[in-house]
Amino acid sequence: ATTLENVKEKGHLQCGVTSGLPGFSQPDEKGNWTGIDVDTCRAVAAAIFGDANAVEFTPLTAKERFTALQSGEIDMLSRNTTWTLTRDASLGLNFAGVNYYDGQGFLINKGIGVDDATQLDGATICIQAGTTTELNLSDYFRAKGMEFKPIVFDTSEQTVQGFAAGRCDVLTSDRSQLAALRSKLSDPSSAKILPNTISKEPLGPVVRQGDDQWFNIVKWVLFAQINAEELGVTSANADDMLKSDNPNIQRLLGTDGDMGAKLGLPDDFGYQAVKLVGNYGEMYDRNVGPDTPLGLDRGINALWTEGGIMYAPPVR
Amino acid sequence: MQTPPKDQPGKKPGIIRVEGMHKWYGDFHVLKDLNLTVDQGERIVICGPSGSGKSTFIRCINRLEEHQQGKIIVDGIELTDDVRHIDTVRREVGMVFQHFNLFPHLTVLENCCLSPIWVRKTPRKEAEASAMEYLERVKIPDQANKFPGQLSGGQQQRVAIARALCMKPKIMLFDEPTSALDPEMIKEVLDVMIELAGSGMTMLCVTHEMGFAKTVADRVIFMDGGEIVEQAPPHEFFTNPQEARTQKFLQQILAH
Amino acid sequence: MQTPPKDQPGKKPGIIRVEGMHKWYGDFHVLKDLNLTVDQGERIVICGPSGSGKSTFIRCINRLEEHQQGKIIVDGIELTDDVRHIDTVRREVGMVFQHFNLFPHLTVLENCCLSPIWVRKTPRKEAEASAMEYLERVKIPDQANKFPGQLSGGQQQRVAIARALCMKPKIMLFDEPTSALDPEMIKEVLDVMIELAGSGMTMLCVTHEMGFAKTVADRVIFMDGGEIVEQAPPHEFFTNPQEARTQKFLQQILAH
Amino acid sequence: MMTESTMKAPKKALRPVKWMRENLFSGWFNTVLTLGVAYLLVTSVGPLLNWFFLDANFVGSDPSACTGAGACWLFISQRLNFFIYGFYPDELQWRVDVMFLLLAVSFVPQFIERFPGRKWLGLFGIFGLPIVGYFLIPGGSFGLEEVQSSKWGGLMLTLILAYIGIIASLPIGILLALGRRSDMPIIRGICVVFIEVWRAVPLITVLFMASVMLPLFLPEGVNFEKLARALIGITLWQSAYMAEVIRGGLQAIPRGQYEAADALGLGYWRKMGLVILPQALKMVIPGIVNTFISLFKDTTLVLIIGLFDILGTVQSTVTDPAWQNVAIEGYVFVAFCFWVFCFGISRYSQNLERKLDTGHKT
Amino acid sequence: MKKQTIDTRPAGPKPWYDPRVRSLFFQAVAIALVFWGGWILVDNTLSNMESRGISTGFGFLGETAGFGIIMNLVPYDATMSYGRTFWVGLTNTLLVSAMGVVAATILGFIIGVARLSSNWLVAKMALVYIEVIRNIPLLLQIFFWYFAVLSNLPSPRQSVDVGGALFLNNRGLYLPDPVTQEGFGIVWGGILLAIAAVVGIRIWAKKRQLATGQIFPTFKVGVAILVLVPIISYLVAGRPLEWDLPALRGFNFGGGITIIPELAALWIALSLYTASFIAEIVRSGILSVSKGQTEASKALGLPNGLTLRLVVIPQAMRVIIPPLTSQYLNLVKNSSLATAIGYPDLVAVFMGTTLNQTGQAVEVVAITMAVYLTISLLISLFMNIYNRAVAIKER
Ligand SMILES: Nc1ncnc2c1ncn2[C@@H]1O[C@H](COP(=O)(O)OP(=O)(O)OP(=O)(O)O)[C@@H](O)[C@H]1O
Ligand SMILES: Nc1ncnc2c1ncn2[C@@H]1O[C@H](COP(=O)(O)OP(=O)(O)OP(=O)(O)O)[C@@H](O)[C@H]1O
Ligand SMILES: NC(=O)CC[C@H](N)C(=O)O
Ligand SMILES: [Mg+2]
Ligand SMILES: [Mg+2]
Repeated sequence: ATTLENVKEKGHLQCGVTSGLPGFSQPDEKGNWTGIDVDTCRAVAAAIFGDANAVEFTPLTAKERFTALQSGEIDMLSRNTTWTLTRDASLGLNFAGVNYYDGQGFLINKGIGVDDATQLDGATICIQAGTTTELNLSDYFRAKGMEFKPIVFDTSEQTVQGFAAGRCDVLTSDRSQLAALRSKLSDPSSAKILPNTISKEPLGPVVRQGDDQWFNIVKWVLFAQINAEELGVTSANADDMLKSDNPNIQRLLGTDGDMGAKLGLPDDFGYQAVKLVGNYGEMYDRNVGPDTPLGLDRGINALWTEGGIMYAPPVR
Repeated sequence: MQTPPKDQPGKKPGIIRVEGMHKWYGDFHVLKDLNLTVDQGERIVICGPSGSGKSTFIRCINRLEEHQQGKIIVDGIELTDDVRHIDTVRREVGMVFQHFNLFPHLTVLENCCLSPIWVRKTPRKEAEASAMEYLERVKIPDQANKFPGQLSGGQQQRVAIARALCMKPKIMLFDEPTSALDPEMIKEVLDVMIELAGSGMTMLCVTHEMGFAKTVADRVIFMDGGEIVEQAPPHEFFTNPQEARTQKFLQQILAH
Repeated sequence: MQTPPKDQPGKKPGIIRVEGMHKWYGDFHVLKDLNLTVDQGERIVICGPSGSGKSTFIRCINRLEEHQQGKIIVDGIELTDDVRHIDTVRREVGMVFQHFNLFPHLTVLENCCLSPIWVRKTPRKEAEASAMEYLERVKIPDQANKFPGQLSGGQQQRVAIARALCMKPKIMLFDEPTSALDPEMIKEVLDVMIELAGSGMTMLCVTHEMGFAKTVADRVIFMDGGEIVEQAPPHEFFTNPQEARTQKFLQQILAH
Repeated sequence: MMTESTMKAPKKALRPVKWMRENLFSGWFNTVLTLGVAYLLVTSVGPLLNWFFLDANFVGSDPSACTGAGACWLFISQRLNFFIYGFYPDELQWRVDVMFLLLAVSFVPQFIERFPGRKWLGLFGIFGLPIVGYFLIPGGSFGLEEVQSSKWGGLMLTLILAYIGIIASLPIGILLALGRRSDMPIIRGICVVFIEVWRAVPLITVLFMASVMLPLFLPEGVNFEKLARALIGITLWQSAYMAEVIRGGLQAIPRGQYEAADALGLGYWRKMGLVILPQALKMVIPGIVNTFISLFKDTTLVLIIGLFDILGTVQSTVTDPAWQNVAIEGYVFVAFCFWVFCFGISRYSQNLERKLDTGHKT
Repeated sequence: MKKQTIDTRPAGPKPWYDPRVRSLFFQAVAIALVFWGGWILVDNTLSNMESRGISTGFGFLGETAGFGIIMNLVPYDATMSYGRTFWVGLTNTLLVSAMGVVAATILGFIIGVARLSSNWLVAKMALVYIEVIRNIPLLLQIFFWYFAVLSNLPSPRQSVDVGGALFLNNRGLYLPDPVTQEGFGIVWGGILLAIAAVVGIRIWAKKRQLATGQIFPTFKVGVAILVLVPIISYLVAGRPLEWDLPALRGFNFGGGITIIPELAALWIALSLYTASFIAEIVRSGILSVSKGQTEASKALGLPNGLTLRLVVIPQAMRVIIPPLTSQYLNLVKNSSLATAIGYPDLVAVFMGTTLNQTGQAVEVVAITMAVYLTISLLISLFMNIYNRAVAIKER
């Protein structure tokens, strides 16, 4: 059976997320998940079922995530996962797009008196197991002829704990996380983020290889959200927009054409995703934008029309 | 080597028939060409030196051991590999072991009721009533609710006898039932057995209690080296043994 | 606390002297005012009903149990808390237990050599030679290299005797050395003990083997309820006991 | 000769001095030991006491109330709800409370001698409780609102895992043990391999397989709850240990018992069920209970596969930046919870052992 | 009464009443079920892997790993292969297991004996230790030693400094590293000589004791030789040893030998936890030696020390060894909890990062399990050999 059939039969989408990373996927005290990665899953659920809550989250460590996806334990992985060639090609996975363009950075303890990554020779570095950051770090230090001691933890939670306990001088991860992780310190002012960015980290949802229909669904739900932002459709005005005579909007919201049917979805999948979850900009602002504790500017994640690189193929 | 013909009514001839029976343990030939016919109501005592195969023989009769050649027919049923036959035969044959082998986790009464309830499917009430009867017969009704561990050896062996009787078996096998007991307890148990013998039950008893043999046995069988060397009524057996081996054995035993 | 004057070469009077000795287990008064003097070479048999304190008494003599009141003087040394005295006394006193208490992880020979080598500091060669002598004396030299678990009960008890003898003790204590044995093995062990008795060793023996008592004992001591009720030479003891309790006990035993 | 009544044991004076001389200061070695240990105790007990109680903060409503140099127990009481129920919805927590209550009602009386109907409560605890729990906790039937297993957590999850694991591992262990003692070489072989393989691998590898790899081995579409899979992993793993414990008991039953049962005409299953197993199980109660206790402790490993048991919930909250350095308090709290249960169970087993002893040890 | 004629009875039972046939049948069914189940699993796995485009095979072991590992006993850097990460993980597992086994054994024996001490206070303390430690989950104890204790250690700049050679901080314990200089061969020679001498003395002393019964203080003399000879040869050779002292370089200590906190926490937790079980084993082992044995030994005049050494301990060991073995096995398996605190053991490195980077879960997990199975089987094998060697001989 195809993944879509399985999901429909189960009645919910099984989505792999982190075990707790503010802004991306984080449960609150009642176990309700929020975050941009979580919203990406919800949008897919909304598109399939017309219900943004028809989704269950499986918290995974970085180490476990690909195995869980490969085995079929989860239907899609939306866990700030970097798109790389190896992952795409030899792990039997397909990346369905990018929901956040990121890069790797360093969070340091101010006490060590360093203000550039090139001064980190000999540093002890806390890092999460099974990530691209682990690999980039090695590359970077080798290229610069420096040494480092990696302290490898299972979860980002633990890396902060190790950093806070003084086990390491530096914590390295995707830049987007550093701010969030810093906010978990009891004295955030004791740490600072170095200006260096040592890698490209395009993060996005992942599905299993071999089911193109499912691949397309996840991909186009995300594109639909990005297109919605570009077209000015938001969750607030989605109902009004149903009456829009812009053909792009009509196709997006399913009032014209059978775009959904081509994917195996209801034709209003775009409407449901935007109505129930929001367009990409809403998703961003709600979870990681300047008004959130993370306070991240759109930067390169702005639409291409606004000087960023967020660019989705047209719904046509 | 044939039983004297019996003609009284009620006595079924040949309730146990062993014909040309052999048994090996691996390469060791324990029982050699045994032939024996026991009539209903007969009381047989088996004796012989240690290792002569007495226990093995008696255990073959309710198939705790398997024989490899010859026939054993108990109450008309031949003992073969057929599980139904084995079960049927075991129901008719009670066994009393040298070391009692009571179930220590059950009370005396429960020990006695186990087989009636689970094998014979007697209602519990009935089974208990009948068990109490047998416990009275072995003179320990007052111990019914104790655990075996709380009884003396003699009492335990009497419970073992009652337990076997509760199955209402046609045949009772005793394997040295008194040899694990202190002298004073031996008497207790022998008394019960003598009484039982009086009631006309078919009994096969391995024992060296020659007094018992003289009192109750219809026949004494002497085994050595896995063979039946001699069988005779007790009077004859003790006063006028035919075989040299028997004579030697009797000398030892009686001198003791 | 002085050795009694020696006036007879060889025969030391009062090699064991027990004076007004009492012992309690918690509040339970096990031994009551015992008085006994044993001369060198004397052979004493202690008997009495179960629980009368025979074992406890004999164990006090090599201080496996502590007494709380009175004196015990062995070979001129009073048994007190002083460890040196205890060690010295134990070197002179051999003990044979009811349950043999052989060391299962050592061969028969090693069992016998343990004390000579480690306590008496005898060279191993010598110790082994002497152990073999004693093993011959108890008639099991051929078992020397077996482990205790591989021997029969009678053989084990004979090893236990040999082991005690290897210390070349002045005094031997036996605590019901035959009661854990089968009848045929009892004879083996008694034979060895009788032979030993003949060699003039001081012996204290708790036993109910009245035959043994009659044959070898110089004195029979009867204990009951923690007291020495009667002591007399065996002839007198068996034919003409003074106390009512002794008479009753003898009746029981002999009727058996 | 003295009469019995006049002689009393010489005063084994119960005076403390005497007791101390015998138990604490007998010989120079013991004296040194005593003094050393006493010194350690005195120097450590004071600060510990201070930290635990005297300088500790118990009341207040937010982290700022934790001022003292001692423990911040406030943290525990503030988060207690989370530690006990995990993400279970507030308004439905009564369902869990009912289960806690039933659990207590069926097992606490087991510690009280002569409590009427004790046995029945115990039986209910073993057979009835799981059934009640099966309907009550997840809901979804009888008009109860459904609560996904992903919302279960805390102490409640720990108890569910341990409880089901314990109840399931015993019968599986028994079957494996019987299989390993079977006359049939192939059955025996299968059981041996099964037992040895499970016993040889670390539990976390088993949990890893159960939690993320299992669907890979199963036909497409066959799938069940992550919680259930963790449970199956733990149960099978422990049942291998259980099997070995029970085998020990089976081996200790003398052959005569088997023969007597045969002679009474009981078949294989009755022989085992009525005669052999009751004795064997009784004999290995300590081993069984130890296996239970280790299973109970091992449930914490589900944390590694992302389930929030009590340790998981605490672990995830001790890093809360609002509370400074509450790691020790958190861990001490969890340690205390586990200790109470484990110690309780082991005490109970010792009790049981003493009571079940029908005096057949000869 | 049943009426039966024996002669017409068939010689053999119908097949389905013959226990032999039945047993064969059950076994055939069982094995068929197992094979069927196994085949289904394998088939599913293969087809699932195929349909999902997961690569298979062990070729990945040769590929470049590209990630760093903090602690390696075999040479390793990020340019080496995944195969090498396996060895790094395995050696780290073996290291912490070996350290744990040694420490837990020593501690366990001490506490087990303390539990039987005549000293009331000592016995009670041992009891408290056992009852507390073994009733608390190991994972919790590991967290405690790691997170709770680590956060209370000073930073490298404020290290606890013992004589400028030994430093303790939240990066670990730093010890001086001996670096041998030219001429150290002489010291090696001295050490070998000392060992040879001690062995020689032992043999000689034993012979002499056998021959004359005199007992030579082998232990004391041996220790003296082992200490003195190497020291003298060291001095004679002109002190050919230099210590590489740890020193603060940049923001970390460099030089010396480091025991990282992950290792320390894991080691401490494993040792303390296992020791509480070993203590109980030791206690019951000693208690299992019957009172009759001690009495017999005393009756032979052996003093307490010798009784313990010659009679009690040899017998107790037989009881102790089998459960002790399973504790060792448990310790090795429990060392896999390393992954919770980032100690790079086999599970953390190989079944963690390597698995994740290569995505070949089935192969990696299979290898990992095979390793643990092998360790288990090897230990059991040795224990069985030992057991057979010391088993009490019986009839
Ligand atoms: N399971 C067995 N395997 C091999 N040989 C056995 C087995 N059981 C018994 N034997 C041997 O078979 C012979 C007969 O044993 P059996 O127990 O029948 O003798 P017995 O006449 O009852 O002797 P006893 O008077 O000592 O009980 C003995 O030599 C014994 O060693
Ligand atoms: N350790 C002990 N604590 C308390 N009471 C004991 C202890 N050992 C023995 N007794 C009691 O002391 C009494 C004398 O015991 P002892 O073993 O000396 O008797 P005995 O004459 O050797 O009897 P038996 O013939 O049965 O061996 C008995 O009543 C026994 O119950
Ligand atoms: N730290 C993380 O959880 C993810 C890191 C990185 N983006 C990766 O995919 O490997
Ligand atoms: Mg026999
Ligand atoms: Mg006695």
